[in-house]
Amino acid sequence: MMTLAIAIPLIAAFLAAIRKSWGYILYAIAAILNFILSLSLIGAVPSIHALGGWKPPFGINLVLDNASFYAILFINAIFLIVAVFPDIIGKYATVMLVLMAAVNGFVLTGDLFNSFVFMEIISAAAVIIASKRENYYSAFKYLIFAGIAGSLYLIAVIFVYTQTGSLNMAQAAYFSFSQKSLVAITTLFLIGLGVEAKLFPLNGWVMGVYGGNDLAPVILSTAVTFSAMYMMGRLMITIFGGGVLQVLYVLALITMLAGELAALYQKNLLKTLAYSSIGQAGLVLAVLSKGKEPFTSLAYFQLMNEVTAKLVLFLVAGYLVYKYTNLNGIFKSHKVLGTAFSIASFSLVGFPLFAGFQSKLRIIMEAFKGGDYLLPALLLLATLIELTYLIRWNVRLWFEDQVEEGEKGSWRHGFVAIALAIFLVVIFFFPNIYLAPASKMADAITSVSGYINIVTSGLGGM
Amino acid sequence: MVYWISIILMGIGIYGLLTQKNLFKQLISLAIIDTAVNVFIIAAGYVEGGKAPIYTKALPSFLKGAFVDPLPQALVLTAIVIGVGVLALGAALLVRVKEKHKNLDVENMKGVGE
Amino acid sequence: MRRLYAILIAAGFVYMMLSFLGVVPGYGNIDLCSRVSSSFLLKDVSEQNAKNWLMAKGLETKSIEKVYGEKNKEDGCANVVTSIVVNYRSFDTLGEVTVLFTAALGVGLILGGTRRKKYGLLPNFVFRESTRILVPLIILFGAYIFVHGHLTPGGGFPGGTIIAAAALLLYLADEEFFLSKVSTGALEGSMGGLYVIAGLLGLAIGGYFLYNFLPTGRVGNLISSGIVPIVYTFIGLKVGAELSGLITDLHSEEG
Amino acid sequence: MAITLISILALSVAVYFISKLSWKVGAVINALAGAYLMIYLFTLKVGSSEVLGTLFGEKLLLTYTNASFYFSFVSMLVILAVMVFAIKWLDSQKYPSAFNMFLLMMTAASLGVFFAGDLLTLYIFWEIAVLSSMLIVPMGKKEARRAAIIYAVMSATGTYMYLYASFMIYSRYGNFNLAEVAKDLANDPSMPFKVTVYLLLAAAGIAKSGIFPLHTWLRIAHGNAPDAFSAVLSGQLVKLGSYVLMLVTAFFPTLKMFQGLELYSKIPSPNYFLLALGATSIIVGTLMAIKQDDMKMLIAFSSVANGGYILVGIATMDAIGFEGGILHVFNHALAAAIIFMAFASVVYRTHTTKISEMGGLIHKMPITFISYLFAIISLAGIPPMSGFISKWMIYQALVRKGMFVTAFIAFFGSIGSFLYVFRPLAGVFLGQLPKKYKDVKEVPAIMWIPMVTLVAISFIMGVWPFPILKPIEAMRADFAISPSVKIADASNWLVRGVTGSWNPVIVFNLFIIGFAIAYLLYTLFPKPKKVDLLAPHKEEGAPINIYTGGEYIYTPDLYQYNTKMYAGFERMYEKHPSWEKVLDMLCKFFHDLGQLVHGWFFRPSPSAYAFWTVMTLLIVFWVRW
Repeated sequence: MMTLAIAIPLIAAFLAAIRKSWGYILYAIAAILNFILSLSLIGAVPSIHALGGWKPPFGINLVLDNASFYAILFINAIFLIVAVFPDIIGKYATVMLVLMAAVNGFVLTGDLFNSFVFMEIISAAAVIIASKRENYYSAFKYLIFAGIAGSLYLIAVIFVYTQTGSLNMAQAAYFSFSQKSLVAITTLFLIGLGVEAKLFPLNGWVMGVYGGNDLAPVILSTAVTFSAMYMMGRLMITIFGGGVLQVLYVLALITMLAGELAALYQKNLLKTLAYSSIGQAGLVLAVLSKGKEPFTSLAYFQLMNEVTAKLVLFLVAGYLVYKYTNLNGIFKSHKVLGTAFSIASFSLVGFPLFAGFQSKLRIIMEAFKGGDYLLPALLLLATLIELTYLIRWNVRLWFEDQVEEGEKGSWRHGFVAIALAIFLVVIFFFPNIYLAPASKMADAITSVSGYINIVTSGLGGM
Repeated sequence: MVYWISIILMGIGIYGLLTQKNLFKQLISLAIIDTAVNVFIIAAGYVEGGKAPIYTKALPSFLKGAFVDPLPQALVLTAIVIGVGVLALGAALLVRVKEKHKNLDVENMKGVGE
Repeated sequence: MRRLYAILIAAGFVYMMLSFLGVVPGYGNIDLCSRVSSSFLLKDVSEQNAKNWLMAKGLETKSIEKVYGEKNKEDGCANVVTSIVVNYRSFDTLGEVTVLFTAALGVGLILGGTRRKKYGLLPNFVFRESTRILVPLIILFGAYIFVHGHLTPGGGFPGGTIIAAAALLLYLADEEFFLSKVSTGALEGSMGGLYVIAGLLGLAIGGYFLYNFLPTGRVGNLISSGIVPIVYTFIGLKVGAELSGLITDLHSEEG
Repeated sequence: MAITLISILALSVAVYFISKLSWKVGAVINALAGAYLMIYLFTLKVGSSEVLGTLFGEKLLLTYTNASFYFSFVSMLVILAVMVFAIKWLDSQKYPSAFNMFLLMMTAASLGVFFAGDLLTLYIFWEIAVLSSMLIVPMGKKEARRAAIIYAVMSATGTYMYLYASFMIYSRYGNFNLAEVAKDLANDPSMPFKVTVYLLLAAAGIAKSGIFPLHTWLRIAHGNAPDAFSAVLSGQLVKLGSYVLMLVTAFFPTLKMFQGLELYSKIPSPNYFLLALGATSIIVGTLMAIKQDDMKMLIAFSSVANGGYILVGIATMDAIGFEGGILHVFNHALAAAIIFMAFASVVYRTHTTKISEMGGLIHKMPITFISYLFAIISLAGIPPMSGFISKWMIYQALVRKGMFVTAFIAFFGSIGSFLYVFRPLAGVFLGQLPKKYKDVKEVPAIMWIPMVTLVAISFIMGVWPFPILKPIEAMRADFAISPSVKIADASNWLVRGVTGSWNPVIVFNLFIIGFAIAYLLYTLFPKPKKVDLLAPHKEEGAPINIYTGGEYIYTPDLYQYNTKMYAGFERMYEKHPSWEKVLDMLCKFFHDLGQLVHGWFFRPSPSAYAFWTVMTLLIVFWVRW
């Protein structure tokens, strides 16, 4: 069943290539089907699907455990939400379908080379999406970055193959690498994944790509980031535990501060938010790099909160930036969008009553429990900077004297943005909506033997 | 030896990326790195004295050392196609970059502020 | 100065990779029995105890068996690379096809021309006329390559590329020639769709996506190895259409 | 308590939609809710506690103490007055619905801060209060947009330090509960930990109540916020900071915690540090207030100075000093609220806040004038208003402790306050009435009634301060600060100090007698004649044959006596070092850092990307191989 999550969007993409005008409708159908499918997969957890009937480690297998299940559920939900906006998707529906298939495949796959292939599809699709609105140079820079990263990722995969004799993740997880080969492999993987995961200093592309059009940030900063973070946890914790986690920690902390500082400097709304998402990615990676249980679940919790908030922010920002040239006081004409934007940004900062509070404070608390005094201090400093620029934008968009005449807003944007914003408030009161999946994900990510067991016991299953 | 060649090729590609100011040359450097990785993969599957892994009348059965590792070759096939895709995409982007920014030289491009 | 630094950095990279090489077995000096490919070569994947493999217990050593000319040897491909590409790791190939598809799509979206770009260079008579003779031959050769993918070196990708070369030749030989994007798009879309449908048929019949549900025949025969030649035909046509479309996009302009 | 707070928070959102229909109804609902909360405070039993909910496995506790009652009462007094005031005043505002919503939200949140029984609850309500008040500020003048950002950042600086300290405490004691933490801190052997936690916690209070290093937001935020909201900011919100400062210095047994760190007069050095900050604030606030031409900024700086008084009083940890500091909370809250409301009334009619542009409004707005007059008497600490008593108590403590420098600063601040409160009095209400304001009327009753009520309360508490001293005494007993000493002696009409006692009733009688005599003399002597500023000219701005020093006068406005009123005094510290500039430099530093990061890592060409990728790879390799 789980292959359908990849097959449905893929076949839809091929069909869309036959008739361009079917694109959006096919995308909408595929998004709905995929979401329903991923919901229905809950009965199949945990299981594997050996493609072509060739058992792992010989063939490629898809692994559906708690981690990948919740990841694809979340990702497909985002694709479904984006399906509400035909005007954003436009002629990029086919690419979006490919991206959907690739992200699902990237999350589900239990094979290293296969994950490389899907990563390349993701970056190719992302480059195309990034080139929307004539943003060619940024897209090209992203392509170069993704190309280097892909090469390094591939070398790492080959290193694993020469060591273990197969490309299977479970076998790599079982295999006891020598310290040196572990370092070599994880270093290469770190750089390879670091580009998608926006690790410092591999995140130079983010500003240009997220800041260049309205589609790229909406989907790349949410679904693709989520899959990259999932893979980061999967590879760095489950498969190659240890390795270069400390290095990741340090780099992630720098990422956090660098992203927020650059956002403070930035004068363009979309680019500010792009930098902000770098900062947030740094936070998630820093927590993830602890590699232990409460941290891992909090990292994913924070990631979910951040992604939800960012989706709202980028939707609103992308909508407004390309509608008006001067944004001063524009929320006076778009009150609903403005409210959603404010709620999402407050959630990002971590004000009480909003979802971000739950995750950020838990992270601080757990860090203190673990005796780490540095992470909370830097986190609070980053939050302070984040608060500065987000409040600055909020004040500017709400209270500055309006320069341009406001037009009638789009109800789709208003509805989706405000619904997600309310959802962020709901999460503050019922954090388990996100926290329970996140901790299940984290359990699956941190349990190496559990992962191997799923693959071995699932041999011959669907 | 082949390992060395591939790694030196990677170094050349990186040197190209670092020094070239022309975007197309950078894309070519990326392609060089891709190729180098492919060479590396093939090298990782080489067996001393092995033949191409195709059963023929002359080689009807699996003998130790008779064939090279077929898996890396399959992987390379995939990697090459991916490289082609990336290259085509990059070239297409560059056509548009040239139209929009008038030049492919990083230092002479117009309208690339911020 | 910049070049010196670049050399230093590149040298650092080379040094690092050389250090990493220490963990890789020496060139040409590998034991295939410790790798999964030995099973691909022996075509005994379904007989292997996968659990033992996963637990790194190694291969169950088997006596040397004749493969060529035998019946019902798993997938029945004489070309083991093809058997990996289209059978054992067919899913990768689906992804690979998708990459190419995405790239073609992207080039179409980015360049998106609707009219043939004219260079103002008239190709000479010999070239134009010989192209007419060559193109069918090239296409035939391409078809041969992907139909025989499971027996000889080659397969869908080289075959498709050769077909696209024919299209390129036509573009070079004729200023007016312009492939309709609708036709290439329809071809690649339908071929890709057929590939996925073949996979889904496998799911329906055998319970596994991309399952090889046809009889595999005798190793070395043209009609053998189940869906492999069929899939390779799909791939060949798809790649041919895609690359032709790509060439079309590169030779087109808006207007 | 929990249900009330949450339902008020929910009501605040409802108020927004009601206000959308009619903001007047919303404002009335606000005022009713405020009145309800005021009554509700008296129905609560001191010592009762309630669980609000659980967060991260910790109970969120609400505890009602004497301190909660006192601070909530003062807050509600101010807020209720402003809410009533706003019913009419809001028609001059652009965002009445949002104002109503955020004001009510802030009210509930501030009460939550005062009720909080643990550090986390306090933080949550604190953030809500900051957020909601921060969103009202930019509704004011143009400069207010920037003010809101500065306010948010400064406040967050303190708050995050507080949060860090809270979690330090939690990771050490496994507890957020204030009472438990106080006990644990008293027995903790690690001095560096205690000092760190103490200072970090105090940072929130310092930022909020505008104590020296983090005081700059007060000027810009109070000065530019919507006029009536400045009353809440200065009268109530700043007191949240005082509450936290009181918690960390008095509720946490600092004397016991910092045993062995006594610096001077038995005051431990961390407390002394805060005291020094408070003293600095008095100087800075006073001197800067004297300079201001904008009346709201002037009072904003006076809030800095008065925050300093409160901190100095509390940080002495002396019975009378503590009570003085806490009583000053009440006095300053009322005085500041009245003053800002009076200003709001003036602005409501004249649409300007520049002192030099006004004058003579006493004839047009007598009730506002009277309110302002009484408020500044209280603020400057002149008997018989209540402001005198608290300042007197603080002086008593300082003198008894022998802290002459601080005492001198306090006296200096007091004298300075005469100067600065007189400036708006003279400039706005006295003197010549500019022609453009000749049609100005007194504000409507709904606006002056709250002012006058507050004046009456302040006045009565000045004459008979014992009702308000009672909860303060109870607080002092709770915190066990020299419990044997009794200060408020209602049966003898005495407030007992160290060097003597204060009998407010007698003083009041003496004042009444003096005032009666003065009034008698005033009526007996011939009335002064009203003349124009530049006597013979006929029309404003068109002087005929007026010259002085051999030159004709073309700009009579500059000869208005309230233009550069204290120029002579100001000249003495003209070239003072500016803390705001230091903070600006800090901002610039971060900004430049951002630019650096942007320019180095995010902007460049693909070559640079390759460079960073390889460099990272090499660094990781170098570190780990």
